Amino acid sequence: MSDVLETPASVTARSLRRSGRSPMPLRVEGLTLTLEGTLVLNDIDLALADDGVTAILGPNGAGKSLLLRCLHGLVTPTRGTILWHHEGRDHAPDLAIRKAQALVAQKPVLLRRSVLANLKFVAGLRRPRPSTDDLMQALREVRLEHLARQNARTLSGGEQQRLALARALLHDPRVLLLDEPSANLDPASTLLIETAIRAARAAGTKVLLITHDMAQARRLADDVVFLHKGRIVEHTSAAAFFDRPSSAEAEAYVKGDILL
Amino acid sequence: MSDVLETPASVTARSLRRSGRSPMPLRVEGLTLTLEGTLVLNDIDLALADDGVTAILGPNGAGKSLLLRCLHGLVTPTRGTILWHHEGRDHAPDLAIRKAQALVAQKPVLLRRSVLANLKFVAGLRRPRPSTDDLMQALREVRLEHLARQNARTLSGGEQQRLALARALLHDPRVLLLDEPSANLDPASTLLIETAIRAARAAGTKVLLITHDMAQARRLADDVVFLHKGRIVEHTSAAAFFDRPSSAEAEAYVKGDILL
Amino acid sequence: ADQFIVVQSTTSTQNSGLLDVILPEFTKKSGIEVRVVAVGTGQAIKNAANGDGDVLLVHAKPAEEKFVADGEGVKRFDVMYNDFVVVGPASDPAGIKGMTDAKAALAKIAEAGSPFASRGDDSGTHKKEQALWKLAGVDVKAAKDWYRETGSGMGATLNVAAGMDAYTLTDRATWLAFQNRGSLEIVTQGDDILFNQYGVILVNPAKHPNVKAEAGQAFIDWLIGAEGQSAIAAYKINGEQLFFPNATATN
Amino acid sequence: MQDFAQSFLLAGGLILEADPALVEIVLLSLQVTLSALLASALIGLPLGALLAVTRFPGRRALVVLTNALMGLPPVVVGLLVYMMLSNAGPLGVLRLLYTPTAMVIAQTILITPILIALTRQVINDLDQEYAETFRSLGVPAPTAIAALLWDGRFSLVTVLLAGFGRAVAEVGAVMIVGGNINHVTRVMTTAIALETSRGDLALALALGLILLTLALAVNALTSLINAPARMSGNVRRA
Amino acid sequence: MQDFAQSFLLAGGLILEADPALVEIVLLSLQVTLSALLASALIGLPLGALLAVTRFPGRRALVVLTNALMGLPPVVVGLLVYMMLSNAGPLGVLRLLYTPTAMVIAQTILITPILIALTRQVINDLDQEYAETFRSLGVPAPTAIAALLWDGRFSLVTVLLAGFGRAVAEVGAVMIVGGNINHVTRVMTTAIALETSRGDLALALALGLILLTLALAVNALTSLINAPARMSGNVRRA
Ligand SMILES: Nc1ncnc2c1ncn2[C@@H]1O[C@H](COP(=O)(O)OP(=O)(O)OP(=O)(O)O)[C@@H](O)[C@H]1O
Ligand SMILES: Nc1ncnc2c1ncn2[C@@H]1O[C@H](COP(=O)(O)OP(=O)(O)OP(=O)(O)O)[C@@H](O)[C@H]1O
Ligand SMILES: [Mg+2]
Ligand SMILES: [Mg+2]
Repeated sequence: MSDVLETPASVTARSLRRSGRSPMPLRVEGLTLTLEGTLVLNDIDLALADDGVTAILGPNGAGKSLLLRCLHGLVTPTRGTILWHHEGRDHAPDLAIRKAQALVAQKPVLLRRSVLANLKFVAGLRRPRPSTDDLMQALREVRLEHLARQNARTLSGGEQQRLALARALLHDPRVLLLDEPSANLDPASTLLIETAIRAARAAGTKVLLITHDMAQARRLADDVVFLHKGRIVEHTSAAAFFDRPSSAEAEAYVKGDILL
Repeated sequence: MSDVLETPASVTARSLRRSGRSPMPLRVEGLTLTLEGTLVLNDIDLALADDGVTAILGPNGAGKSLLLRCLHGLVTPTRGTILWHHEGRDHAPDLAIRKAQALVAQKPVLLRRSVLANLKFVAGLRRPRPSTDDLMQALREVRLEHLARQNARTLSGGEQQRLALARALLHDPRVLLLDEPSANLDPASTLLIETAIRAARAAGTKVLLITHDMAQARRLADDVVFLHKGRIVEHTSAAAFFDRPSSAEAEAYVKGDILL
Repeated sequence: ADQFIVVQSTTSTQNSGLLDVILPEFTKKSGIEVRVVAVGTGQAIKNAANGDGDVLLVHAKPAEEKFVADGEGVKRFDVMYNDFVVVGPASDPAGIKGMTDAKAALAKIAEAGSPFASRGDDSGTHKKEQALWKLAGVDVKAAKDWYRETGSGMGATLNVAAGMDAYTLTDRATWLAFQNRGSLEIVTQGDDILFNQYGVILVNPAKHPNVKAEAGQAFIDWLIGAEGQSAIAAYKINGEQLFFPNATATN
Repeated sequence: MQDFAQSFLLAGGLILEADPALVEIVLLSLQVTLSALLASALIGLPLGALLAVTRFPGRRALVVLTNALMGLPPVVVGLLVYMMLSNAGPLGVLRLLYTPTAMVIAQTILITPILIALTRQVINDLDQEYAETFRSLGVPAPTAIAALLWDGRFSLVTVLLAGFGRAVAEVGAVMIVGGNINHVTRVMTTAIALETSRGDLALALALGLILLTLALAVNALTSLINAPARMSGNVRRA
Repeated sequence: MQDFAQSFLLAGGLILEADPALVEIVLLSLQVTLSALLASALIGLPLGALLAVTRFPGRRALVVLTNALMGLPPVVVGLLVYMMLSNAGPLGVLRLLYTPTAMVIAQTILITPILIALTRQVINDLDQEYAETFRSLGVPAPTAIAALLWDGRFSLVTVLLAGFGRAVAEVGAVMIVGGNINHVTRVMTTAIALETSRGDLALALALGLILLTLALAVNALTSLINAPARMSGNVRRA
């Protein structure tokens, strides 16, 4: 009874519709974040092109998630500037920026409602408002249509992660921020997500991807930002990073050695 | 500044101390679970030896986590029997069983306290009560000693998962139930966990491991339970499973095809 | 004070401010502190009958006599009197201003259907009011909207009367001390029938062994004695005397 | 002790014979309290959620203020409303004093701070979970508030019941603005106060028991309505 | 309107001159209410948490009952306590009637159901998160309750403040069992009731304002003590 079904062609199609939108490159200078006396992000400088997939790699606790949340405007840095170019001018990560982006958090929070109601809630924020048919289509794309009426809080780990992805894609984002999006996914769903990422990239969506799956990073990334203890140790092309990392830390990390 | 440090030798040592404890094999018959009208576990029969690593594999939503929670006594099945042999007699998964086991859940819940206080809380449940030194040692084993005083809720995803593991090991369990324990871990921490699992196994601890990482399952498992749509499709030795799975579902899953 | 007694009394004695003034004099002389619990007449008598007080000071003679007859109290003494007055809005819709015949005044109120606030709480004042209606030949049970039972104390009822421009019957002491008069003023007074007698009773120690008979009796003796009586007479608001001592047993 | 037994018998008797005077009073109590609760809920739930969700200078002070206003004495509320509604007051022309409407107004003022403060706490706890997601999605404050109130509705029931309890048990305010006028503004609590001052403690207590029975009925009803919904909306897995 | 202005002036004046009679009344109010709150907290917090955590037959009924008891009328509580403590009552020998202790007892009875019901709700929400972990770890109920109360302490502050508010504003119960005896059992609310019945509404309102100021001070103090702790114990990241 196994079956290979629907590569998410419609995800691709939707993403392609979006080409021609204004570019949204990023410039970060001196970004520093101190939480309760701990320096968790340390003088980060970073410039990202407005397309392609940037992988953010680094050991647990390196500061990847916090960096992503800073960039998205969820956490206010202690010092430094974050500037997204958007619709002709530079923005700090404000409401306009957040609305042009979509984040799939490391631990996605779903509303205490049905799966479909979770999407309906997000749909209500968009103009034009997607129809219920659109939402069911979005669920089909992440293979959750059979669970539409189930309470989202009772979904399995992988199902929750897929719902969070569907929610993010519904936002039709200019920049997609993915924090370990396939951590709880089975191999097939992982493929599905990777296909969706490729489709988004092809449609000109910028993707920032945090992952611990080196093979995945190799498959998807155009460039790699390697973070360690709150610092950017390396920022190079993916090819360069995986073939001959210039820092000892990155080399050890890729090999699976413990970094302290 | 990279460094390879301490393979968790002490984890091993502690586990070894435990040999000679009474065996704890499992027998499950006709286990069925219906939640809100949905049949999520369907007539499961299962017998597990009292040692070795059993990998529970299957696509998202197959019922792996719910099965584990049933076995541990967190969810009461609609029908069927679960019997752990323990200290000379058969037990349903009652308090005595839970106390002889330790679960690392898919989304571990940590108390709203410091990292150390989280361990202290669990230590308070044990006789003899582990000293603070013991707890710091446990933290060192999962490389969290530098975060001992931090609020556990502010830990990074991987750090939280490691703390949950330390908490489980502190319980000195006879059976270790691990639900995707390395989902958010960096490669080094994944190695660390795998070493800990091997050490536990060597010391005679039974390990039930849910994972989507096929390579990891291959490295660790003695036998594999393959779950699909709430049914056990296959239960064989790991070697047999990965080389020539007997069911089409398992074959497709291992290949990364979408299962419906 | 090293010793104290509890006096169960009604709100009129407290609201008028009388007790605040005269009690310290007694305490200074005797060393006995007087703790006053000021509640509705019915409640005061009930509390005393439970033995939760040493002395009862109220103004409902029949109920007081029954209290003694039931063996709850030792003996009743007259202490003082004041009088009831009918107060009403300055506009005087019933046209009774200046009347001295209370029952005729009430009859006119009923005839005009002017709002009247009744305490409706079986207090001494309420009982007096009921008696007056009866004399006036008015059946308030059958009355329409104009007759409002507030079911509360004198002060609260005066607040209601002030709030809705109603007539009401009040004791003069409470009225003189009352500040939220609105447009109310005295419209009828001076009828002998409006006489309001206060009595004092020692709660029966034979029945309630905890009663501080000696101290309680000392207070009663003081109150109906020369000092107490003159203290009562001396209490004035705006130059007007509120209570008129009339104890007979001046021993 | 004898009094207690007597009160229970009295209460039972009164309930059984469904004394029309008593029924009138019970119905007015319910009507006034439920009206006040409705008005308070319409004001307090959104405001409480707003306080939980938004951050602005002076918010902390407002939180302290609403918490403190939970200690608003009924008599003071009664006086305030009395002064507003009395003929001499600014709203005297409305002629609302000594009407059930005045009682509703007083109770609304009394319990609104309670609803605000408790709602703020409940919604704050839920918002800890939702806030970042809402921020990421760019959810406007009104939408966020509506979503939080909806998703927190099972916890908010207890908040509403606390408000109901305070209002239905309250006597100081309704006594002053209602006047405890027989057949017009006499409710359970003012009737109890009246019987107490009459010294008829047994009857007062019996009325109190009936009032409690009433509160019990309302609570049981709420619990019944709530139960099936809560079950299917259960947040915890399995 | 003039009345309001007058009341504010009066209140200001009374506070400024720190009238010793007033200070005595204020201190007694605080002492009685805080004692009652302490007693209620010792009873109500564990019981509320117990109701939240345990499952047993009749639990639902108990929850409905405590919710309903939030509507316990103060006058009824006063009467009950009066009947117990009266010389004619079973505890008359203790001679507690018309003492501050009696007032503490009455207020404790009054607010304990409120603390139980609200604590149950708060702890229930937290327990949704912790329950399964505790079950897995084999945490015994008392330990679980202690942990939940501790980890929920910031939310429970609002519950305690609700209890404080109810107690400090309450007049019906303390009036009956305290007797509003000058220098002995006169508290803010009974003083307000007295001035109201004297028709001195401005003074009554002024006392009410002072009572509110008192509640405000207690709340602000709580908030100050709470603030640094809450910050470092913040559950939300960043
Ligand atoms: N409030 C806080 N106070 C102190 N330290 C904090 C706080 N919040 C986060 N940190 C620390 O900041 C570091 C970076 O956290 P972050 O979540 O960004 O890590 P990460 O790189 O995403 O790790 P992972 O791969 O495990 O998800 C961690 O070590 C974490 O413990
Ligand atoms: N209360 C519920 N009502 C209906 N269905 C439920 C309920 N709880 C769980 N399920 C469903 O049961 C199925 C099994 O869930 P479970 O968490 O065991 O999956 P899993 O195999 O662990 O998946 P994953 O790999 O994603 O963690 C899922 O499809 C889930 O949606
Ligand atoms: Mg992270
Ligand atoms: Mg799972």
